[in-house]
Amino acid sequence: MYELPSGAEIQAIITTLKSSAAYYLPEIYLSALFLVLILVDLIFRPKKHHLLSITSLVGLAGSLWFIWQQHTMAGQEIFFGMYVIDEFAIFFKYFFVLSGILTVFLSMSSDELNNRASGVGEYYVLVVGMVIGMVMMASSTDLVMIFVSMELVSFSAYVLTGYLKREQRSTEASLKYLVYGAVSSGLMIYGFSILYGLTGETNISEISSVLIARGYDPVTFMIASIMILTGIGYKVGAVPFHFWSPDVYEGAPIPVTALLSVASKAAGFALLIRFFYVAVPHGTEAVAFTPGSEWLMLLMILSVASMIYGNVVALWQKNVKRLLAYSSIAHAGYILLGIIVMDELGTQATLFYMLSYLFMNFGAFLVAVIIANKTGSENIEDYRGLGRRMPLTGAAMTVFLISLVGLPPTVGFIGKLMIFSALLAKGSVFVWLALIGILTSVISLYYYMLIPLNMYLRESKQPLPDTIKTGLLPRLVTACLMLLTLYFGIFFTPLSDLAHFAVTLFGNQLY
Amino acid sequence: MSTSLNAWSDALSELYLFGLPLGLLIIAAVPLVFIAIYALTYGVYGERKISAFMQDRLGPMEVGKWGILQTLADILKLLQKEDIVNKSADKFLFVIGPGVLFVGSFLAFAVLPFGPSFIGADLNVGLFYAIGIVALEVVGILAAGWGSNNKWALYGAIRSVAQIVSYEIPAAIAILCGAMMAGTLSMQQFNLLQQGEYGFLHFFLFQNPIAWLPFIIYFIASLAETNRAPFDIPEAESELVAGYFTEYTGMKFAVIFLAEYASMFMVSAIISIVFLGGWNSPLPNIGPLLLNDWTTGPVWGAFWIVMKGFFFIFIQMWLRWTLPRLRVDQLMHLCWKVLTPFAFVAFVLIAVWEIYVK
Amino acid sequence: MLSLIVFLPIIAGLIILAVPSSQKQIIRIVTLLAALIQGVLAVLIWQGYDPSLPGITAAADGSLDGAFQFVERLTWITLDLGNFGTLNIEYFLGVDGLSITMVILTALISIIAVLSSWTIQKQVKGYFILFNLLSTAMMGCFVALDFFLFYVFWELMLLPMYFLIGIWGGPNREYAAIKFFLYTLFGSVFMLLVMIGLYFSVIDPATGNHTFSIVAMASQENYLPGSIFGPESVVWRYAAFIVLFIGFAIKVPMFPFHTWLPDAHVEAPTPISVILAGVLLKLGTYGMMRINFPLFPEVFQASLYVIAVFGAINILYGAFCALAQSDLKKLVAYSSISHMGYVLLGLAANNTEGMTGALYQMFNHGTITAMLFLLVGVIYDRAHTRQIEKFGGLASYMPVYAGIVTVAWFASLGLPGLSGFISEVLVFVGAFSSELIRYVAIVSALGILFGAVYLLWSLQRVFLGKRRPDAVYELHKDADGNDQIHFHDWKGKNDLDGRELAMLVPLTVIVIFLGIYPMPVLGMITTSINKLVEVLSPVVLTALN
Amino acid sequence: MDQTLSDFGTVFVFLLLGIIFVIGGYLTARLLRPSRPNPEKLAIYECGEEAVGSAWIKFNIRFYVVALIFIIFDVEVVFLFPWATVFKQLGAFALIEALVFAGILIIGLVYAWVKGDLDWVRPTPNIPKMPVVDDKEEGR
Amino acid sequence: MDFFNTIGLNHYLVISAILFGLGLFAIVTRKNAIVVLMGVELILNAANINLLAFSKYNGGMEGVMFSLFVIVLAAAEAAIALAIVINIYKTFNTVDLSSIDSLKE
Repeated sequence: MYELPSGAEIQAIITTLKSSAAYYLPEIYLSALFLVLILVDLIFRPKKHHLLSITSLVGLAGSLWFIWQQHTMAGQEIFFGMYVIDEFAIFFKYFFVLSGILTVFLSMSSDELNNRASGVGEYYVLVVGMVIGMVMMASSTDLVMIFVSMELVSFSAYVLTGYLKREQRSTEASLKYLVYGAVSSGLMIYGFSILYGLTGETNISEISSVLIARGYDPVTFMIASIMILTGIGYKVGAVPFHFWSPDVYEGAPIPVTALLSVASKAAGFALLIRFFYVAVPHGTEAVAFTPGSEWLMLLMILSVASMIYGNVVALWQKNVKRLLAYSSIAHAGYILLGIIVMDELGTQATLFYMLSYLFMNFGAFLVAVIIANKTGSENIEDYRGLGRRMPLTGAAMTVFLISLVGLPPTVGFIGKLMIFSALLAKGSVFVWLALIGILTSVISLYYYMLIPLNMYLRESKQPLPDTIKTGLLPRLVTACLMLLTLYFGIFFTPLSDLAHFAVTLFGNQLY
Repeated sequence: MSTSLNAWSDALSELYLFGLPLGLLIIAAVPLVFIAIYALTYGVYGERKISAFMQDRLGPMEVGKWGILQTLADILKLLQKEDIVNKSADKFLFVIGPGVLFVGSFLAFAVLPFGPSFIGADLNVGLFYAIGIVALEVVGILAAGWGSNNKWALYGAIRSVAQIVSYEIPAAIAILCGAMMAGTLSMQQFNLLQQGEYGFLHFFLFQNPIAWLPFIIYFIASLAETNRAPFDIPEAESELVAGYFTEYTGMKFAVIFLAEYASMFMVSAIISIVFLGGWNSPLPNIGPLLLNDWTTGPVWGAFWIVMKGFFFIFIQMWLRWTLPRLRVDQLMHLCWKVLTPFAFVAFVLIAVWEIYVK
Repeated sequence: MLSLIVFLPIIAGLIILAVPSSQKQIIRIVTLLAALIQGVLAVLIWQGYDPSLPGITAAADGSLDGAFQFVERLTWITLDLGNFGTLNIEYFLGVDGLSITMVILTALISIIAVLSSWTIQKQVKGYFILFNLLSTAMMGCFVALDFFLFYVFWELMLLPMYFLIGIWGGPNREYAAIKFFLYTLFGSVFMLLVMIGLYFSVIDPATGNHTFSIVAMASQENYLPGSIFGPESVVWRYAAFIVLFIGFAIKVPMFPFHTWLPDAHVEAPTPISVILAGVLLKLGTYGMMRINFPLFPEVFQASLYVIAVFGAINILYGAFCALAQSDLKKLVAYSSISHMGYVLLGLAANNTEGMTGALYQMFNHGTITAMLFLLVGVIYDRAHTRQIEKFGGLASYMPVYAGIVTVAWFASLGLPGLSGFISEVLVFVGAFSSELIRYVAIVSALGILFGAVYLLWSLQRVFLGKRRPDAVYELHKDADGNDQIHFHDWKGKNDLDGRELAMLVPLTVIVIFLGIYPMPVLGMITTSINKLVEVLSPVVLTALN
Repeated sequence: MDQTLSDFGTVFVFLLLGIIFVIGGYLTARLLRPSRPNPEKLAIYECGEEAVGSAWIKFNIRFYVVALIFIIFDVEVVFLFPWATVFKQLGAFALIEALVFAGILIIGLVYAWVKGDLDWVRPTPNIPKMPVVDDKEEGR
Repeated sequence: MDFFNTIGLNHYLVISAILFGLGLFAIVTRKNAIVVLMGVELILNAANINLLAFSKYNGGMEGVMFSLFVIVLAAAEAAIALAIVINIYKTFNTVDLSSIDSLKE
């Protein structure tokens, strides 16, 4: 049935593989780090987490160097077009490694993890594993690679979510994450199989050209699209694929929640952008019945539903993590707005928004970690009176939340500004989307402000000491994140240029 | 290549009667008949006799000369024995368990080359298929144990499954080593590669000094995979009555037994094919004595492979009465901490050998 | 100069950050110093201001030299937007007639508010940091000429205000704070969309790039045809105007968006009420004059009548509500709504008199209302209540206080000789001279009547007559046989003490002086107002054609 | 098309034959055998004792662990099979790749080993203690 | 004979669709976590059948390769799922999805 390739062909394949490996160094390095961490855990059996966390910190930081090297290689397709290196991917590689580093910081500060009886052996390994998966997601241009990398992320995330296995809620969260994740990835893979059937290709750019050249049955394509969107939508946590996120965010250890809500979401968006822009044939304008407009319609529905649902339901939340979960659903909606615009500016805005989300959300979760360490609670009620007692933490939290609302002078404001700019730059077509975005962000103010409200305006029922001391490291990281949030809110050129620079897929400018 | 060799069976396979692939059915029936006969004679009777000799007793002597008709009597007994399905059993699983067990091991025979020109289906992934399909037994065992709704049966089934799946790892890696040496997964191809005028010297076992390692690993693992002593804790009669088939009587019991013997032969055949040349004659041509040529041919092929299989079955029986039964922890220790690492070692060594030395 | 005046408070805030929170006095003094320097700078700016330059738009040749003064223009942010060219956000400050008065007012009110904050005891450090932040934001709003910068300052005001009301406010502070926050944010987020839309519609003639510069936006020839707010896209221009108007009207606050104001005022501590009434409300009308109207003049022309009606409603509604209040502070708050209605009415007149009156009214209202709130604060400090019926006959026992109260009250109701009179007169002159809104003006004039009623009535109930039976203070005979007042829990001087006098006397002087000789203010603003009227009017001709 | 079956068609015939054989065996036995059930006969056989409780006993967690490890290893080995057939043509580079792959697998094994997931509970001889009066001991 | 010889693409697709439907049905209707996960496996296998069928009829090896990866990842997923479900059973004493709801909706 299938012929084995001839000797010359095999040699060609091997040559390709060899040359590709040189372009694959960050991933190889990270995988090596993954193994090294396992070995460190096995050999030293550290009682404390320091050895592991510092190893992973140094390791992750080291990977930045490898990613830096890739700037010179941008525009390469490797492994027979299954994998690409372009500025877009490199941007996300930085992003994921950075979020990995921040997660490690968060984990180092988190008592719920460090007080775990059986140690944190696999924890950092899995974090690194998740980073690898996400890094690969950003570069994948082949359905197989997309699937594999996505599952790598998911698997690590399932385990990380349930990492506090003595705690009921953590276990439950991991089950829910698993069940929803398994179902959506199953649907996605079925969608992939249909797409493969339509085109006979697994490379997404090939798929696009075959679809354009050969034409396709819109209904079949729509079904496949919805299924694929289920998988990606699950990753980004957009309505209606969001069911897992509140429970998982609440149950998971806080650093994991942060990682899930920022990095894993961003990975989903990276994939969505690449897939949507490359694989799906579309016109440049959002006109009905042009190819690809069905995707646009789907995305619009997703985005609007996410913004409204996330922001409205968040109003009733009592648990900080849960509140942030709904807020992250809402933010998925905002980010989708940028993708819907489908042009350079939109993508740039999307990337910028994700960067800003990285700072502010990690910051907010870090504060949640610090407070959970001190009070043992994640309930907003228990934040009462903390603002005065933990001045830095309280101020930082306020800044992060203001940024999440999207008020100046924070980076979150610039993110929203760019998203809306991208929408309005298209003329009046998308004004209604911008309006919904604006209105929902006003709603969001109310629930975000609940936290400062409790921290500053209300006094706790239990007597608290006058000042609450926090560790040096968490304070340092919080302060850094706060200053970055503010600094990039005022001087956002570097971030924005970075995002702009990254709007190149396959070495070509989009559009 | 294989098609020309398969001419005989090809001709048969193209025989259609009334639109049914009758020729194929005949081909398929041959292994079935073989299993039945071998199980009755060598399997049941032979095992009894061999164990009797080893223990210095006579074994069955009553029915027929030297008890030679004993198995026939057993069959008759089983056929007319009351079929008891206990009242709390899961009827469906209980009934289907033995069937799955048997079909699983029988399906493996589809790729077993009985000779240069007789093979059911010469799949290009035959070896892989064989070890894969044999794993279907696990399902049967579990169904049987679960369906019985009996503590001993369930426990036996669980133990059995754990054991089979555990030993599947070293077994699979050992087979992988064989596949690396051959560079193919086709069973027939394996045989052809080990063909040659110097007989046994062409066998992989003797072609490669490291091949002994996977050979031994696979042999040990195959013992465990067929729940043979000393790895027969799943049916340790002193603890678990009879393991997963405690509740079975009559024909179902017979089917289970048939399946067990079938898989015994299957693993023995696989080890002979992978390491010992399958249907190739082990005899070398020595000068004018063309022993190899003389003992090569379709019938000879069948003879050799059956003999090699029987030889390993003999060893299995021999071991049964020689070695004490392992405890569960020892069993797992052996599998995961001895066999698997060594299997990896073998894998690495063979890989290096095949590329750099040979 | 302008940068310094804007960022001085922030610098003070940073210094305070380094001061340990136990050193309350140092913290206060640092803030006061910053405010005083701000005042000095404001005076310097005032001195250096050339009232002959109009501002509002760039000069005819497109340069800024003939228009704005004290201009500071730096490239703040340059973004590469690919196909959309580069995004230029400028750090662009400058003053013209519209803003110069407001800058002075802000500096003045800041000093007063710092003094008034002296009594704050709770979390002093946090308070003054937020106060300084607020101060910067207010000042920034008035001098920013880049829409983006304006917006940043505009939003920056919300958060400190939220906390200042929320932490240091009265019993119902949470509700008031979040209500304030939500209302004003609701107004301003739409401004964001309009701002972005404007960016894509306007070209800076000097560079040919899109720009956020308000100055460029104020010239209609800079709008790109075919863009979202281009000349021919009438619907979007109307929508933008309405959205902006609502955004600013919430701040004013204009009926029906006013409901946050009484709550906020009642709950806010005195200095914050002063700032709120004295400066923040002005931002709404300032925004209209600076941004809303000049950018969409033809829409403004079309909606004059509506604006006037809303102004009248504000005047009357505020007055009626004030009439019904028993809480002195709430009364002042509603009077504030009423007085901001005059500003709206003056704007709707769309002529030099009306506009001048409106701007002058903004300034006067700033000083007068600040006085009113301070005075309410004085009595609240002593009596811990603001219920009108809990007082009575205070004039006999606190003569100085009563005297200043009388000045403030009369200024508020527009008694000739006090500053309020002149601005109200100007507003009405303007309104009557406009054919369109003449009848609206006549109806609004009733507001003066009601204003007199509620102000005089409250004055009478609180200060005249004798102590009421259920009053919150006792009377003692002192050695001379005169009645001396005694408040529970009040250790300080019964009548005004030095600090309070320091706050109130300058304001009183200003109110009286500007009532007699308004030219220092009017002189500064007339050129700009004329220019504004000019910018707003020619379009109406084309629109009528 | 031609009349021959594909290779897997042959396998299918084997499958059919196997099923037919089993069903045939069952049917033959049914014809021959007696059927006289009684409650005793239908009870579960547990060494002659009355069966107590359900067969749903708690299994040692190790069984599941073994299953988990097996799945991973087995699936990984599956990947090596296609490679094994062609690795001689592919040469050293592919060898290194496969060794890395196997190395990761081995690290996995080591991991499970060190973490104690491969240790089956050893039967501890249950030596009855002398009834010494020791409250602490009894407290356990 | 036709049955054996004329199996075309559609046969595979129908089988796959049936499997997919069954899987989806199990996921939607069943409360038992294990059964739901088995439903997922059905879907994955349905996708595999699709991939292999398309691979055979479209030509090219991508589908085969893809299905290999799907199988592997399905196995890995099963392993993780089993571990999590065991943990759930230890914590909650049930694997019924509807009764595991300590986290409020």
